Amino acid sequence: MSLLEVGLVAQLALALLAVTAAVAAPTPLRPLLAGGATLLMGLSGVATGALALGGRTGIVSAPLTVGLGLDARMTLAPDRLGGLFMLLAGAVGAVAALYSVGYARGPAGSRTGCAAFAVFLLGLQLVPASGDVVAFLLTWELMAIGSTILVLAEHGRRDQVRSAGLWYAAMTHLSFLFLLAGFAVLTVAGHSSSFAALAAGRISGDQAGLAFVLLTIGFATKAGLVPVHVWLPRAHPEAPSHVSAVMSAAMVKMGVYGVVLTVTRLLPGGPRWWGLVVLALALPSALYGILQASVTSDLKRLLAYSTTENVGLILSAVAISMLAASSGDSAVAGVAMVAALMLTVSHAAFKTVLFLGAGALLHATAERDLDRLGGLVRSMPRTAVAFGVACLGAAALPVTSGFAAEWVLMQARIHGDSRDQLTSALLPAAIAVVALTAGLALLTFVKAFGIAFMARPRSPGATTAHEVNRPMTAAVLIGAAAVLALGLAPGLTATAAATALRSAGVVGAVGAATTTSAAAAVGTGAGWGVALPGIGAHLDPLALTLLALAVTLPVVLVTWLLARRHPRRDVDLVWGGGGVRTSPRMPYTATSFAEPLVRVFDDALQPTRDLRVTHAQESRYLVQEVSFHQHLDDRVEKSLYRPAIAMLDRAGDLARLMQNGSMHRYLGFSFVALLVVLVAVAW
Amino acid sequence: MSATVTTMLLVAVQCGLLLALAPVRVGLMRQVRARLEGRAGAGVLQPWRDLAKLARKEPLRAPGVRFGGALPVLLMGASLLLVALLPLLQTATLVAVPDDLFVVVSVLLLGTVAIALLGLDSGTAFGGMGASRHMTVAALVEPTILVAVYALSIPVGTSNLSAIVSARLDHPATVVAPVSLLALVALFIVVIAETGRLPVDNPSTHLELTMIHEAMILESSGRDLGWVEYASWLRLGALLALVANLAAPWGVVQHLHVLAVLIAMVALVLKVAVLGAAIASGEVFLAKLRLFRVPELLAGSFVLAFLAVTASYLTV
Amino acid sequence: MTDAGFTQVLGSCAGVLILTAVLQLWRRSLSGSVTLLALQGAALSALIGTIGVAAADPELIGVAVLVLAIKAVAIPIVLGRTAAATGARREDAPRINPTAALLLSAVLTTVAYLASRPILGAAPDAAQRAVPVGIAVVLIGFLLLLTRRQAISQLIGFVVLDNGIAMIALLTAGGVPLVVELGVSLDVLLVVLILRVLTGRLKHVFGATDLDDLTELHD
Amino acid sequence: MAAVIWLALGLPTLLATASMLSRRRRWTRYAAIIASVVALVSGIALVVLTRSTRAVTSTAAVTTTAMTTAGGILRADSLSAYMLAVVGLVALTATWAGLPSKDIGDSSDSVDPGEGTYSALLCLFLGAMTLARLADNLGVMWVAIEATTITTAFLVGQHGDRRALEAAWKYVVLGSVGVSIAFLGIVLIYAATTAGGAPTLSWVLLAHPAQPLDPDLIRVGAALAVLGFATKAGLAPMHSWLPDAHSQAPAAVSALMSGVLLSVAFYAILRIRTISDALLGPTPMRGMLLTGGLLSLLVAAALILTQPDYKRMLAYSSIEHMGLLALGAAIGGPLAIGAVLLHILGHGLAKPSIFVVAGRILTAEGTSRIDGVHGLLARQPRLAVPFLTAMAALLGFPPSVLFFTEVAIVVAGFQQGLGWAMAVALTLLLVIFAGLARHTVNMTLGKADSTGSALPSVRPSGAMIPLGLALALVAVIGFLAGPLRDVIALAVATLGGTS
Repeated sequence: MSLLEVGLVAQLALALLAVTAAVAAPTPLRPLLAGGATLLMGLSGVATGALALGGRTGIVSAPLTVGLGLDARMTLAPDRLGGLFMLLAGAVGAVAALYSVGYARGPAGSRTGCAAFAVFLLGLQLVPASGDVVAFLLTWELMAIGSTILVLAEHGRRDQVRSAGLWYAAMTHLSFLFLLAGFAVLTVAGHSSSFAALAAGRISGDQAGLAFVLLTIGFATKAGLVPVHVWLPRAHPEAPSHVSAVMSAAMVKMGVYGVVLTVTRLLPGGPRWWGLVVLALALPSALYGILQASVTSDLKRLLAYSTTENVGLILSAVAISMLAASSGDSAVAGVAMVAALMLTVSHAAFKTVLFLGAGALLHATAERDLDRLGGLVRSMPRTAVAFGVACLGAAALPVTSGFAAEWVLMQARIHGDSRDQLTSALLPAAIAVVALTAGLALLTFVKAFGIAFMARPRSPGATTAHEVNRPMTAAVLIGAAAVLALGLAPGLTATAAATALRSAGVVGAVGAATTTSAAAAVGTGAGWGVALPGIGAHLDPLALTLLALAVTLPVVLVTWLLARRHPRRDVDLVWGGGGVRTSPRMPYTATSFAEPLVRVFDDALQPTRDLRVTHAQESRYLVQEVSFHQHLDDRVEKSLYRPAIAMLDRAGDLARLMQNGSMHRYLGFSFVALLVVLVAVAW
Repeated sequence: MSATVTTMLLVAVQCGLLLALAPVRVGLMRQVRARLEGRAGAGVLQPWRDLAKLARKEPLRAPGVRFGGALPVLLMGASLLLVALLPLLQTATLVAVPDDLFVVVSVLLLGTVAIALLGLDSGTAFGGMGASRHMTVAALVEPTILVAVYALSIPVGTSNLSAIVSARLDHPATVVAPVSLLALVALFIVVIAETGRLPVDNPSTHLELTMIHEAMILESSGRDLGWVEYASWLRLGALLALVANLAAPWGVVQHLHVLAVLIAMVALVLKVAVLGAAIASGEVFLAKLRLFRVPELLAGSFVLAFLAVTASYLTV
Repeated sequence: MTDAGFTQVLGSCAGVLILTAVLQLWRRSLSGSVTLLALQGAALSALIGTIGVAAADPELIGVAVLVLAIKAVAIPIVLGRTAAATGARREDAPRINPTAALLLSAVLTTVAYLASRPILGAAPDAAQRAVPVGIAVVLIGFLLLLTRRQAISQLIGFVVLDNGIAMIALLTAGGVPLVVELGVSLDVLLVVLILRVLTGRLKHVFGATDLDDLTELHD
Repeated sequence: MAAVIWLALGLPTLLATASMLSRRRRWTRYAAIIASVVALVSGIALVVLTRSTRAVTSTAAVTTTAMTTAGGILRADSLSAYMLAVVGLVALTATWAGLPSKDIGDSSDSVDPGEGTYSALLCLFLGAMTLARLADNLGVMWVAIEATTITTAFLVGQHGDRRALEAAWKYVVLGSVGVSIAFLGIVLIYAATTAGGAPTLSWVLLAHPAQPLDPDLIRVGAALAVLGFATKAGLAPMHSWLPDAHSQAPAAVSALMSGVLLSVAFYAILRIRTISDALLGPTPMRGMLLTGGLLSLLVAAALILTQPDYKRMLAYSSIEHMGLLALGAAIGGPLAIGAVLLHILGHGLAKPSIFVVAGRILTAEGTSRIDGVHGLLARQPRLAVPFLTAMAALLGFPPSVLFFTEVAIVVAGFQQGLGWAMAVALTLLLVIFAGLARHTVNMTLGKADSTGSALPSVRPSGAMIPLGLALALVAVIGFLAGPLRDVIALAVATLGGTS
């Protein structure tokens, strides 16, 4: 038994332990015991993932009663790429488990909640370890059921939870069915259900195209791309925060993993339209996601939409890579794929912190509406610091992981091939979209941090907030440290990504050539930076930081000198905008913050506005009260899903009329069937 | 003297030059405006005097404000970093920190974020309003910046600004190519928008409903206000210098020589002065746009940049 | 029995079977229907008997007696009593009026001929040539089930259908093995008995045996 | 082996007679459970015996009045033994879990099992199903299946009210008419053998390639037989009796009907399919079964979506699963058939559990309307948890065995070039999933206080152990490769799926 196999089995065993602890432990100890076991499972996932990423191999297989192959087994056999994602899932899971020790009270800390969390994480960590179709689908569905239970965990508290859970369950099942069909096509075309055999089989032609489309839709649904993203803005807000963190930071990434797995390993070297398909999904998602995020005031909904945006960015990098590969530009292909993986890791890091931070806010204030938060930097300094760092990451500002990742992505784009007509027409548009996305992301996260933590408390909950307990602050601070560390030393991520792609055989025209090119295209530059020798660019955030410190130092010195002579004076009112400064109604809210943007994108967002004017009784010319409501629906949901659901329901009602209870009608069904069979057979 | 040390020295010189001249440039612009409007004006050194005054005053802090002191320093640091990164005097850059376009834009945005947070931190309605508008403009500006510089970088094949400037020096014809002109115009509009000049924002107004920049710093006082103002001037100066260098790259040091550096400094001062004066005289004839028509302006500049990219494909 | 005579008897029995089935569609009186059913049972029994005699198969003759006992005697008696017990006398308003039903039976007979093409094969013998009649009886029985509102009428339709099947079995294969035949007859009898009991309960619970009352269970 | 077969058939009959005659009610409560155990034990014994001899044609018991020419009327091979074991297992779950505890009085959905006829009918029902599994003769199989209608008629109408009576009437008439059509088919199959001079209804002989058969007659006969049995199997468009009967029968009876009665009829379809395929190739049966399967899924999807009644919802879910089985049978091949056989077991275990729970919910809540039940998880966790678990298993979430079988059926479908049918089926499955999930969530989740029920909350009772065991089995049999895999492989081989 190799070390890797031990690691895989250890994850299973620890998951079992966690479930046992969740079910059997007494209530006060449950979060500690179950969370502890889950934490260990996450760590074992990290270790196993690291081993796999390092190139260790191992196979764990289980016999099945009915399987797809001749020997009916399901196998876990992670490769390097899988190792990276397992590491990611394990790390996010471990941080979330740590957080859950402090957070999981109430429904999320119930027996079911704790057990489902362990199952969810187990599925999550094993999806990238799967070595064949059945194992993949099985772990995928474990992930689905675990997360569905968790999304529904707080069903007793809010009514929206049920509809969120339903949307989630249905969309998850949609994803599963597409994957099932896609893998079925693949299995049939490749005469095997094992990934290794499929990769060796070099499937091509129509079947490959069909499989690619089916799988891409399936994975896109999980990844939350427009227009199959609708579950995301519903499920993320309603799930307990540590669950939303894992869902957003790790589970959604399994969709990314699936796409990368498909285009690099199972179906490498696809035609150019594949890249265009992915691009066509990715760019609108990025833009739509961030646009919705920038105008919403529900913090967790904002974060959910931001996930759609980030996955859009990640997949646009994958698409660039595919396009470059199909036109033979292996250096750009490699860099773009590395950028995709770096973005993935970076998003995982900062989104974990953001969701956990949002959970902390929820915990402390019982509010997740930004309009009712505010001033929390004073009462929750540690959470504020961590959240702020993560916001910087989300806005891709230096020196965070997000910045380095987007830099690599931009480099890939700038050097994207302009030899063919279509790509050269698309690339500037792609760059513009990404740039607008980045700009809106900046606005969004300035809003998220500024409105939530600065100014004055806008609700009683925010006024009486207090810092959350230790496991929770520890979890967010660890996450924030990771965001910074990966930002200062992006070479780590870049090297890991390049290594992961080595086994995958990277996108591309012909396996071996591009494999080396991805490795050659990426290297650690001086220090911990990232260098792209393939396209001649390098970045060293550490040096940048030093330079920044060097130029800021004199400023600080001068400030210090001035401060010694003229200390700051506390006053009740500085300028105050008319003296009503102390009212919590005065600071700008998230809604008002986003108002200019809503106006700019009025056509795209189509908000529903409701203006009510109450006149004074004495005269219609005197206004007593004016109330203004603005509501922003998800337009895709409104114009695509709602009519479809309504149509289905109508069809269901019609069908029920058919089954009207009349004996004669039922006999008629049989009679017609008999006649049809008789005639058909005689024919 | 090794190349690195020389480069660092030059960077220091560049920073010092802009630090010294940024307030003068503001003074110059105000003076030009005043004269054109038939006023005497306060003289070109007035901004320096203002700064000195603000440094001596004690800053005030209202309850609830947490970052009133830190954010201005951060803003100042970001602006200085921006200056240090841009290829204003020379095309050789620090090896470890290339003046990559994306890095430059990020640093610029870091400053933008710092000032927006300052506005939000104050907790007043005006602060939030200013921050909101400021961020909206910034978000809409970003595509134009990136696409414009992308257009400029296509012929060169790199996103390093110094490489772009250097290439334009080597091939002066590219400066007047349609790509370049379109991109420069787009970039210029963007700089105007980002730094809060007319017609996007009026730097000299305190009319509540229209202001952007001033709304955010209403609550700042003393040295805090001083830093914020200084940083803003610095940013505008740096960006104007960048545009000037892209439009007219002559004078920038390619081969290190003391005389060349001196020439470069003089050239830079001249370019910025001319550009600043031009803007100031232009502003006399402009009124501020309605806030919600600003996106139209930005969309226009974006289209220009986009056309520049397309043009670059045509010419290649 | 001569070959021609055999064919003659076979033909007339088949004729009686189809005729009684069609008449069922026409008749409204329940007691009349029951009588027709008994007649049909007798014809079926005669048919079996004829073939049994022709083939000199004692087993078939035994089956003929069994069928006579069950279908011509037992079931009609049971049905007659049920009809009397439930007080239903007439099938007043069938779902399709008799004229349409009669015309429909003509269509069904055509379908039966069409459908029996593969069954007949290339060279059908005298017995096989009557198979379409059997299928027609099955279809008409089904039509009865479909159009009649009275519980008893449905029972009658069911038995007619069953008679048709028995006829086909006889004509195509010379009947099924005895053990199966016994089981089948027993089953049919039991189904009729159960339906009779249920009819009684319907009368008790609903106050009538009109099947249109049975529409409470629906979606 | 013959002794086992006779025991399996004889004991239920004996138990039925005894409980009919017995005055002691304490004893008769358990008669059906004993009969189930008998079926299970004899099934397993036969599985072991057929497996150890590895003979597809095993010794057959000949009845005293046997008039068949070859073989016997009763016969046990791997398939029938496996199916018998399934019957036993499912029946045990249903009868054990359906056993109401003594403290519960007369309520809307409990039956006093002490009533002799109830037990007797259940035993006879089990006996009939056993006979259907063990009969080698298609005619006898038909008789046995018709006998299931007869024995269950009164069980469906047990409550004796209007609705129950209506359900029973519909069940008997529609079922009998349908099965009559099947008999017509069997008759024609029998006629097909007369050409060869050796008329037989033995399934083994019919499926034997050397048997001289008239292909035209087999085509018509098989089509009619499948159509007829499809009625009992609940395949659309012959399904109409099913929702009524399942929603009105006592929980244990619906459980049995859904869990095994449907699969008994389906077993007949499988056997007839083998006969047809051996002679005519897969095309004719595939067309019929595909149509039936897809129609069933369509009907299930359409009617589950806005279904107001949860017992009917479960009935339509049974139709869905039968549709899946039909699809699997249409696809054919070892993978699909193996999956079908395993699916029968998995569905057979999960569905009775959920029917029993639904019965308890009806008792506790006093309504079978979905909008009449709220917040069950908060108010009645002992009902909601097994309900949710069984529903998750039925929806095919792993580790439920249904997950594996559905994957296998879909992949096999694509293998056989039926991708379009699979695409349709998957779409319908999504709708069904959404519908079932919607109703389940609305029933079980939500706040506790929003109850609309006027009735005082009744503390649910009844055995939890059988439910737990059944659901645990559903969860593990997907992985229990060792013995079960061989058994299923042998059974598939019996159905001619070796190629």
